[in-house]
Amino acid sequence: MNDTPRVGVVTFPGSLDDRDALHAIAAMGGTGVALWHADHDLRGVDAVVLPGGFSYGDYLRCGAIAARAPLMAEIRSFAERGAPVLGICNGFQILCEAGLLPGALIRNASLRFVCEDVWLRVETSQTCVTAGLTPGETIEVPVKHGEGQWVATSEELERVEGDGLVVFRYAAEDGQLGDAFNPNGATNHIAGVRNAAGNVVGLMPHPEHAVDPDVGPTGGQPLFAALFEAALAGATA
Amino acid sequence: MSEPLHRQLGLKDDEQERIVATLGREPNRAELAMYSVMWSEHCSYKSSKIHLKTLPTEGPAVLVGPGEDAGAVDIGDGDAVVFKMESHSHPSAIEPYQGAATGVGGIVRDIISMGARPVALLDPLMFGPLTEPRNRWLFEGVVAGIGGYGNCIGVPTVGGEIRFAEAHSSNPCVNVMCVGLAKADELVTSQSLTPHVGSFMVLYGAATGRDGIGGVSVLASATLEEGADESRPSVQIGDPFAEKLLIEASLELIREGLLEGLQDLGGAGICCALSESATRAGMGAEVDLDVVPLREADMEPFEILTSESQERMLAIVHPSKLAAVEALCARWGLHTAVIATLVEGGTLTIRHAGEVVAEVPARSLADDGPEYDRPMTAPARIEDGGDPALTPFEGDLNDALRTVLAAPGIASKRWVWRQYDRIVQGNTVAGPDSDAAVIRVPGTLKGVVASSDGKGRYGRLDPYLGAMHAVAESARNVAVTGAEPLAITNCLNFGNPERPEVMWQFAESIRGMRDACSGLATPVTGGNVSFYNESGGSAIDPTPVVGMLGLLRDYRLRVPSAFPQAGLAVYLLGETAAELGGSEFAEAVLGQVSGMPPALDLSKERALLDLLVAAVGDTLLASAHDCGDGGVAVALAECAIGTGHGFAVSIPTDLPPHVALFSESASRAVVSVSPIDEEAFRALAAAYRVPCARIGETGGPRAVIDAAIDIPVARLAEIWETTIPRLLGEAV
Amino acid sequence: MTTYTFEVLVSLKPGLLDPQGKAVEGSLPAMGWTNVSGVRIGKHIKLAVEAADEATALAQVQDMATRILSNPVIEDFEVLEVAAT
Amino acid sequence: MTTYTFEVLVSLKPGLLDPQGKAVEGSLPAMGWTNVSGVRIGKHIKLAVEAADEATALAQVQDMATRILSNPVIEDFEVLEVAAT
Ligand SMILES: Nc1ncnc2c1ncn2[C@@H]1O[C@H](COP(=O)(O)OP(=O)(O)O)[C@@H](O)[C@H]1O
Ligand SMILES: [Mg+2]
Repeated sequence: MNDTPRVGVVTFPGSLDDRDALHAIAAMGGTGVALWHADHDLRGVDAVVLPGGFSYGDYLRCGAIAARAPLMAEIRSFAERGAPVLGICNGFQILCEAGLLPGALIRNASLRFVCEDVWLRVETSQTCVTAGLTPGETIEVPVKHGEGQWVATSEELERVEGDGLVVFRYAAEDGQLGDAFNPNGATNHIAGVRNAAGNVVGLMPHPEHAVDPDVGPTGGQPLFAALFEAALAGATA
Repeated sequence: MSEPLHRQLGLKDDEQERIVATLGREPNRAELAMYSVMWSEHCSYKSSKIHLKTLPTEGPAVLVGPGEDAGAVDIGDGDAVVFKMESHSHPSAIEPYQGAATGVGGIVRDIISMGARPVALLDPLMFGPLTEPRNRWLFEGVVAGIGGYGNCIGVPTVGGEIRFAEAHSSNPCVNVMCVGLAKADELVTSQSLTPHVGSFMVLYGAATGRDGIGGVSVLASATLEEGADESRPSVQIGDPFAEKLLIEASLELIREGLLEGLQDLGGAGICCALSESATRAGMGAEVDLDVVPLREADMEPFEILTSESQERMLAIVHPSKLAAVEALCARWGLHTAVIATLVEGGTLTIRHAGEVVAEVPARSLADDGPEYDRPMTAPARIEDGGDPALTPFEGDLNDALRTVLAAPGIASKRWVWRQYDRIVQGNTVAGPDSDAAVIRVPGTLKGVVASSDGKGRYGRLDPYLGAMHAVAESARNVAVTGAEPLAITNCLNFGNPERPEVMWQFAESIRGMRDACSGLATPVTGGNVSFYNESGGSAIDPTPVVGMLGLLRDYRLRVPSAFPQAGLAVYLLGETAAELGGSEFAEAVLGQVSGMPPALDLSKERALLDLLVAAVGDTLLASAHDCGDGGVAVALAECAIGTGHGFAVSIPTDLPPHVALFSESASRAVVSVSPIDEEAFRALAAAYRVPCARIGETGGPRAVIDAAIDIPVARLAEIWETTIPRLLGEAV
Repeated sequence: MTTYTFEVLVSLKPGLLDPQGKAVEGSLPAMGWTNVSGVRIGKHIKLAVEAADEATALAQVQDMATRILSNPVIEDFEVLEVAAT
Repeated sequence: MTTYTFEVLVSLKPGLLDPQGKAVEGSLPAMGWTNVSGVRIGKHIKLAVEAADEATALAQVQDMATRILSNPVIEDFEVLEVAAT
């Protein structure tokens, strides 16, 4: 009966890649559901995507104002129930600001916005988006952000690394790490992290812009496939 | 004794007399301010109108020509493309980040006000040499500002160009083009909607502050001089977040059928929007300035009327739809204010604090401004260096190629476009690393193709030819992707029109644009004139920038510009003559900007364009790249740099090698063809009567041209990629 | 009711690298200033609060600074009272 | 040589739109704070200068503030001396 997952995509004022995420979900065979920041209703979705963009202009700090939106209270309890939540770019920033993911994202080391395709090395398959991938494997996905440098205090960094919360690192195509492959100066080349349970994941790169070979790379496909699996598993559970 | 008020506001004595004649009395302060902004060069086009009228504006694809907020062309199936280009050069010279950012905001609102969703931005820019710290500051600030605004509103920046010339040190030029998509029957024009007497004019978006008060006259219509400090407080700060909300709310208002008219607020602010909207409706309006939301409480009527605060729109709304409009705007967090009611007759009656502060015919502001046929004089021909093709050249040709590739105008602009979100909206089939950008139309296989080009150096030597080349090159850039060029918009960047030489350059450029657009069947749907790019004693080269729009029936056919693999046949299309006048080689290697620009034969150009479109349609081409600045040597190098596939070619010619390599003869392209398609391609070229020479093959790690050039492609790539970062002092 | 004006200074926690500060510091020698160090760039937020008394106003600003004006994960803040009118 | 520590406060000129301040102010009511107004967000820059005396140090910071730390076209600044060590 319910074999296409219902995946919600939240629109905040200033969200930009919300439509793109809905398209990617549809292209991958899911059912996208538009969610509105000011509502208190997740419309019965099985998974939530917080899309990229510049919510509230990224004024003050990126993601700061959106993290306090009404719908975020619902998303918090949704996440606490173990349901899959994926934050992309601004969505990642929002999840960090909301305290659902460790660390924070600050200005790129270059101080410049950067838009380019990068390679990501998968660090764990214990998450709602990497279940189908093998650690060490690399995928190609674009980044586009001005504030994507992931940082944390040294204690927090130790915990994140120690507990295996890093999901993706910027890398060369063969998985090698190095500053040349790190577009924003992120600490330890961290591109994405998860919560302890692995059901909440955030990353700066844009998997929703990496599903259609006519307009970009395809490294985002396995992420959506895994997210759908997780969504269906939660829906039947 | 101080000057009379009208002169301080930039109005000439005869213009003042004209106002008195219109009103039948002396204008008051607010009225004088309104006329001064509406009759400024920037808003009234008083010096350029008489020439602009001669441009071809009609064609089978044109849905909306000049006169509306932006032009529109038909791309079939009920889809329309809306596009327009505008300058924001003077504000950018003072505060590059905000100047460029608000330039993006302004052109985007023009597109929205047509009812179209903005889908792409292009940014033709001109700066002084990057060896100067101030030019670097301007360059970095402008690029950051365009990215800062464009990225934040979710419109991809997919193309543009950057040229460098000394005169731009004190006069940087910032042009921005925006492309939008709409359903043809949903376009918002003065024809498509019918406002009613009694309908409201609703101002929505940002509050009004003292931004750019008199900006149109002070910033855009007077030459910048040292101590431009007085105009400084009027710099405007952009709020891209507010613009994003405006985009979404406006498109929803139109989709829901809630509007009887829509106009953006740009130069001359409320005054311009009110008078143009009322004039288009054929009505007048009762205006109440007391309800305009203000950022500063104590603003005077003239300030409220002429403020250029950004991120505002004016809608005409039937009273029965007002509540729905207010609710929709509130949902997007936007303020609304009913600032006027349409009335019969043509008078704008403006009240403030209970008193009438202005009472003028709307049309006299919007349409009946002055029009000048300014004197023109052809300058004495500058015979400085003669024809560079006659200058003996004994140097090493490998060195010459390296020098030309490292010229900042030729070198890679990756440093720039890496800072632009080129992929948001998910439809960017080809971005800035292509000769023209290709944006797919959602839900279809169609690709909208856009390129922007200006030819300052050619314009300096011959403004007529310079303008023609700008049109031809942009058409070629569109055609090499496989798209048919449809129509253009433009931004005309010139010096002070009150100088007869500048006016002559302008008229000649218009004549060139007219002839080229007629010859290539690409009518002009709109544009923008930027005069007074003249300070520090030097005027810029006459630089009409052309924004060409084309249509690719199936975006999947798009042909890349670089060689996709080894083992392909390389063809040079078109003829090469000894034409180095105004060329990159002559400037970069010989240090000469002299002679005449290359000739341009429009029938040959058109044959080439048609051949390219046909060949791509028949999937005969593996790659296609136009031969432009730097000639065939640079074109071949760029084809190789893009993918790393080298080539070995031999160019049959009677010309001296350096002329053959670097001549910028028009109407040429370099294409690669897979061996199985060669016969069919040659037959097609013959059918279109385009000279077609098989010059060699792709493959190997080196770029080899006869005995003249032999360099590893990796070395060429390094030179081409590192020039701009190096000039900016970055470790590379 | 009285209007209290405050300034809130927000800065990155000491251990964290400040990319803006670093860039500014790096650009100074080229302009002839070789004697500058420790450049850190934070935020300076001004705002006015209406409240019955100063203690209430201050408590609210502290609360706002913790909950939205700063991100305690990476930032510290300081609240200064400027005036009461 | 002595090290002088300064703070430079950079703010948008009074009449100019402050989009950041506006957005923050607009978000506060939804968080329950309806009594806040006049939010303006500027920069707070800390730095240390080595100089022979205080006047030299201060003059240099003023110069730096005009030429690189702020853009006088749209911003004002204020220099505060913090300490000499
Ligand atoms: N300011 C810019 N912004 C975005 N893209 C740019 C800019 N300048 C150049 N480009 C891109 O770089 C490519 C090469 O530019 P240019 O050498 O001017 O092309 P052409 O000579 O074919 O017109 C083009 O695709 C153009 O869109
Ligand atoms: Mg070029």
